[in-house]
Amino acid sequence: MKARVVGDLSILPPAGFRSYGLWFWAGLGFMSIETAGFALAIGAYLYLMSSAPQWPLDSPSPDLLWGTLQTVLLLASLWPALAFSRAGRRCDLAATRRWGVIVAALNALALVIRGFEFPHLNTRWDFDVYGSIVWALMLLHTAHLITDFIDTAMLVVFLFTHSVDVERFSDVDDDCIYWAFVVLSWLPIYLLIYWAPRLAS
Amino acid sequence: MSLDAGAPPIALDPERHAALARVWATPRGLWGFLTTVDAKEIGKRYIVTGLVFFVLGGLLAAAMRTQLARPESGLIDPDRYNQIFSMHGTTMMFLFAVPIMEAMAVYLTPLMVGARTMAFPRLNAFSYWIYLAGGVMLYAAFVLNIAPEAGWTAYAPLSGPQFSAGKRSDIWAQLITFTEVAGLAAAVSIAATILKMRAPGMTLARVPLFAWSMLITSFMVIVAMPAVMLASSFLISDRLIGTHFYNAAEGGSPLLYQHLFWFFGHPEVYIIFLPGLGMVSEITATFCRRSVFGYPVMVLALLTTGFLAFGLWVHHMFATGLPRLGDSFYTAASMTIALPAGVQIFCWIATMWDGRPRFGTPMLYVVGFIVTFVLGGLSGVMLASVPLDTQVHDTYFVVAHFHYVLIGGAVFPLLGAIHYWFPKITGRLPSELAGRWAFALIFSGFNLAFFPMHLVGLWGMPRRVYTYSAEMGWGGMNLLSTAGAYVLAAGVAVYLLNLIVAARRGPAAGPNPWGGGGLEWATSSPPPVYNFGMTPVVEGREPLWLGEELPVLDGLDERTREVLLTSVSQAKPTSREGSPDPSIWPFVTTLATSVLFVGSIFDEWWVVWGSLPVTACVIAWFWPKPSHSRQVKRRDSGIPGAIA
Amino acid sequence: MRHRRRRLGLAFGLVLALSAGCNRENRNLDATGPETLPGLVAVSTLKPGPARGPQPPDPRGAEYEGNAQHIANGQRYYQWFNCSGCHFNGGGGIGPALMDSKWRYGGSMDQIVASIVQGRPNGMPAFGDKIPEQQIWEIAAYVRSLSGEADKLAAPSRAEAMRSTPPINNANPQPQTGDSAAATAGPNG
Amino acid sequence: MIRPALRMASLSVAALALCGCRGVQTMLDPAGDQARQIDVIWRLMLWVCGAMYLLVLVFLAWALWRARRPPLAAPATGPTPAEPGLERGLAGWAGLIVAGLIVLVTASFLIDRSLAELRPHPLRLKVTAHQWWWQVEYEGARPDQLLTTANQVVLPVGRSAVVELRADDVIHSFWIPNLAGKVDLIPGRTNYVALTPRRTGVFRGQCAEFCGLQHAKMAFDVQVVDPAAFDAWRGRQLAAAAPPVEAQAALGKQTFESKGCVMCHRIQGSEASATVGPDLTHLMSRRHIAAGARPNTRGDLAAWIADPQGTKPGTPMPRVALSSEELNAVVAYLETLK
Repeated sequence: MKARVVGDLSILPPAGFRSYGLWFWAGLGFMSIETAGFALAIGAYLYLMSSAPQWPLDSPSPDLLWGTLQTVLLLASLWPALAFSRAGRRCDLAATRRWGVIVAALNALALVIRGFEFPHLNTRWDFDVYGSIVWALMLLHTAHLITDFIDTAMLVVFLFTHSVDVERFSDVDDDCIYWAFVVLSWLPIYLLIYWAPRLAS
Repeated sequence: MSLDAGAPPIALDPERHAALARVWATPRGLWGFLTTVDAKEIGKRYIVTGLVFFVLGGLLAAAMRTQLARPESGLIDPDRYNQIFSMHGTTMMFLFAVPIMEAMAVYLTPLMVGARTMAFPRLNAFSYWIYLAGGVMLYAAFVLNIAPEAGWTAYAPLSGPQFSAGKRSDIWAQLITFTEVAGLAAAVSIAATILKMRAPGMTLARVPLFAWSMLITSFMVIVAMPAVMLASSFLISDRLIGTHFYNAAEGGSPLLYQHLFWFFGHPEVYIIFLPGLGMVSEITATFCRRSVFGYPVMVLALLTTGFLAFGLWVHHMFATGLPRLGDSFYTAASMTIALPAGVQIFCWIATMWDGRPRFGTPMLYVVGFIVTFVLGGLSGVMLASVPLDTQVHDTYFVVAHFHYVLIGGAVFPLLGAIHYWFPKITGRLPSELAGRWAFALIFSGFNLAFFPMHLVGLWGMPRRVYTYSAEMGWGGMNLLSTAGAYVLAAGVAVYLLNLIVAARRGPAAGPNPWGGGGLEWATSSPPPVYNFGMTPVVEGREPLWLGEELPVLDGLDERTREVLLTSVSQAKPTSREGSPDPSIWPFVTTLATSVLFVGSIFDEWWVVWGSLPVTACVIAWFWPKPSHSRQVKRRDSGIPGAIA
Repeated sequence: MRHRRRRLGLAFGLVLALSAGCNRENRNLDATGPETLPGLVAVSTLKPGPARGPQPPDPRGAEYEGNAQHIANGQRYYQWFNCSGCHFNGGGGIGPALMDSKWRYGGSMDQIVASIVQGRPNGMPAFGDKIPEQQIWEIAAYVRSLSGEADKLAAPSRAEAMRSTPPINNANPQPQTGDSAAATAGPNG
Repeated sequence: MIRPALRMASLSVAALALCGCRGVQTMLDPAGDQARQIDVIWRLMLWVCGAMYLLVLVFLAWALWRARRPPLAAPATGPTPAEPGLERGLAGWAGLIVAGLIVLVTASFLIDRSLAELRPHPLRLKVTAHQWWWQVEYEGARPDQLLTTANQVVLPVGRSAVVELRADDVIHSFWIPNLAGKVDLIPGRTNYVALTPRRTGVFRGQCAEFCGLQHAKMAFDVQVVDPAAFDAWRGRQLAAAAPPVEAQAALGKQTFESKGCVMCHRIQGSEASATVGPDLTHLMSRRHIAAGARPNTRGDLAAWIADPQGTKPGTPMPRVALSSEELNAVVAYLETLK
């Protein structure tokens, strides 16, 4: 059996944006893993809530202030993230750098607010199962806030210190998709942790 | 189709081969060993490590059988026996079955889909290292008498803070974290390779069945493994910082553990056995000289099995007193899964019926698989019925069932597949005589060991007992099982010896010793470090059986590591991407992560302080290297997906 | 010079951890030895005349205190034999608190065993002939872990029961006043 | 290569032949309504699955037998002439599987529903599982008629009994194969199992969910007696233990009440009233001691008290320090607890 050359691949462009590059698929893979993790943790919360005589078991509901502030901030940060992504896909370096700093700052602010949320949960992880599952969900989401902050900060530092070409612009786009995922995954958790105790009682 | 031992169809001429081999080469020596990103190198190591753990798990099983050979035998005390059977289950399920199937995929998928390497080579390397770290931790704990003791399922509250003293169940929970991270990493890499890096022309209808089964297995891993990570993380936080997930007195529920565990547990056994189906399809097609009958039905059956697997985990919990109507739903779902399996069995036998089967050793394992797996599948249908399950649940009937479907359904195809692809991996043919002897011993030993367990289970012998009294009448069958276990062990020994001897002194195997049709047989044996110099174009399901000439595409860069990306469904070439060079960061990240995981067993603050070195390693790993498009300096116009 | 001493300390610490690890985990299922009630155990450091050297501690003290299975058994016997009747869940009530570092009759293992065997004034009954000696040593091991002074790795975090104390495997021994201490642990711990 | 297939067939036929064997702890010898109904679904499953298995083996054997035809020149990739026939075969096989599954699912559901039927005013028992023994309580007409025993269940034949299952520590599983399927005992949850014995005799139940070091030796005796004998037994069990007359037994009672035994066990009619360990008021009416680990004879009783770890390593029962005559005295006293 012999090989017969029938074409030339060198005319193909280097990796592109979104599904044309491999990094997007890595992001997609990890987001589906984290979606499964979030869904199961939320399932566990609902399972425990349904089998409990009252919910929360014997601690006050979490204070609404910081949680709602966090939700508003995260939703508001979607627009700068979109602008950051579009600048990246336009390969416009100046705009990408500007929006990058804004998104990183918002991410940092979200982490600060999260720091205030924990004391206002009004329960401890070792109080009862309500405290345990609330802290589990909050820590799960906080881990994602932290990883995305590191990812965005690293990218922004790179944008300012190195010459940027298409691969790095597609990294910007992937990071924005991951940030949107972190924001959207917060919504069900916010409703569960802050509103389920109020609606259930 | 002559069994040409001569030049492979896709061989590059010598100087292009030398240039490309230098670009894709792995550094020599220890540094090369620690930094390699070559999927074949990592795949070989993964398979060998998996087989080592298979032998260790087998020795543990032999110890259990020796203890159970006679009633009231004082050979092993209950504490040691609980550790041994927990280690046997944990090793076989988490350190052998899932990893070795992914290991076969890591080695074979790029070759079968016509790619130069895996999608995320460093992630592959990390997957192997973190898996190895987990295995080393578990067996170090076994030596230090801190091995898990609550079974491979480790139900709470027995594995909880009050009833499992010391650090034993923590070691089990942390091992889950190790192996699941390894499994998830490999699954993402395998799925991306199959979806984005197929040879041009390999549409979804021409993807080899082994690649299909690995794609579906990867999706199942991605959805199922987070469940056991949650279950074990909740367990370890109960044990270390006093949370109450499974503490009934504080609102928690032991059933929450079982739901989370078995939501992973049942897909896990399909994650183990779906790759086995893929291997059977490949071997059957080659040895019957006929492409598998009913390809679309086979793919549909794989998809149905993968999807249904998530809907029937409660059949492990029929005895926990859940409402009976709910249980009946799971009876129906559990029985429905017999349909895709039955259809696949028909297709394989039809392929044999219509083709001309030649009984090389791999084909013997396929026949052994069909005979064994169907019996195990049918005893599974019996277990699906709620009333019958309340009698046979947690007895030796269940032990017999899952050994029939796991050893029959996954280990037989695996042994056949290793024998089948051994010439491609090492370039040498294993001896047929030793192969047949090994099969005979394994098949008869297996049936002698596990068929009597059906009877002992029906006679009321519960699972996980370290001994039983003489007047129960179980002594005879247990002795028979122990004899069978030794014969099975002998068979495995002959099998492994055959491979070890053949690896050094086996006759040279040409590129295609069995006359297979897949792309992996188009390269030399063992394949060059870059797999395919020129990318093959696929026009049918078995490209090498289509005619005398294999169309190829040239033009991928030879000065840098470059791979071709193709569209998901039609595999049309879309773009070229750089493949990472060998990197030490996967290994170093594994060290940092292992320190974090093991340290957090002894002090929970390790999670906080241990994450700093891990973050540093990850940043260093993902810190962008000089980008591929600048290295290649091709015109950047027409970047797919850009807005400008 | 200082480096070598620190490296020696580290090596010694590692060896200690490993050996403690081995003792922490074994289940000693073999038959227990003959009973030897504790000899004369000094319960207080006040004594007339020239100060005599402290007696050597009973070797079983270290063995029971560091062993996870003994502490777990002690936790069960603490509930079974109704120690919680007076000492509540460690915070104290009728009987003194066990979770703090104040010990009226000595807080080392053999002093606690002596208190259980001989009984103490103000209501502590003598369990010498009622509870077999191995179980007394196990209850003493659990009481030591309650006080937070013992090896934290061997102690369980909680019991499969209502929450009664903060997790005892990271309890800190500063004095706490009665069971209210546990209640007022409050959200910020 | 027919050899493995033939051996498999012979082994499975042997299994069918062995179905009818007797035993005290086997589901193949049903002695209660529940076990009999489950036996029906077991036999139906055996025959349907056995038939399907034989079909697969026959088709496989036929395909292997056809392997003797001359080899092909080139491997067949396109559709071969036999494809339409095979497609019809596939459709038929899939239809057969679906039909078989429908039969099995329906039969399983019907039998499951009949098992869940509630019989009128059943006998009520409460079983609490501990780490490695069973506490059994019979509710009486009046609250003071609560009967407590251990590792022993006595049932009147013909009358259905509902057992309330609770666990005190970890998950266990209450299973009497001859009478009914197993139900787990889970801490924090109450489960129920219905038993309707139809044949008098002695059976054995065993814990079927791994529960720690002595999971293997956590069994209990089941005696099915006719209703009159059951009421007599109940009357005897409700009576307190008569104080012993014989000197050695009296010394035994005095030793029992002064040593460690009193911290865990209860003997109604004596000073010992702790409910942490099994109730020993009518110890001699039981066939086994230590949850089925030893038969209830004088020698076994002495060996068990002298060294509990020797019989059940890891059991919470301590080795109480007794001199030899104290041991003999205690055993003599326990022998009076009929």
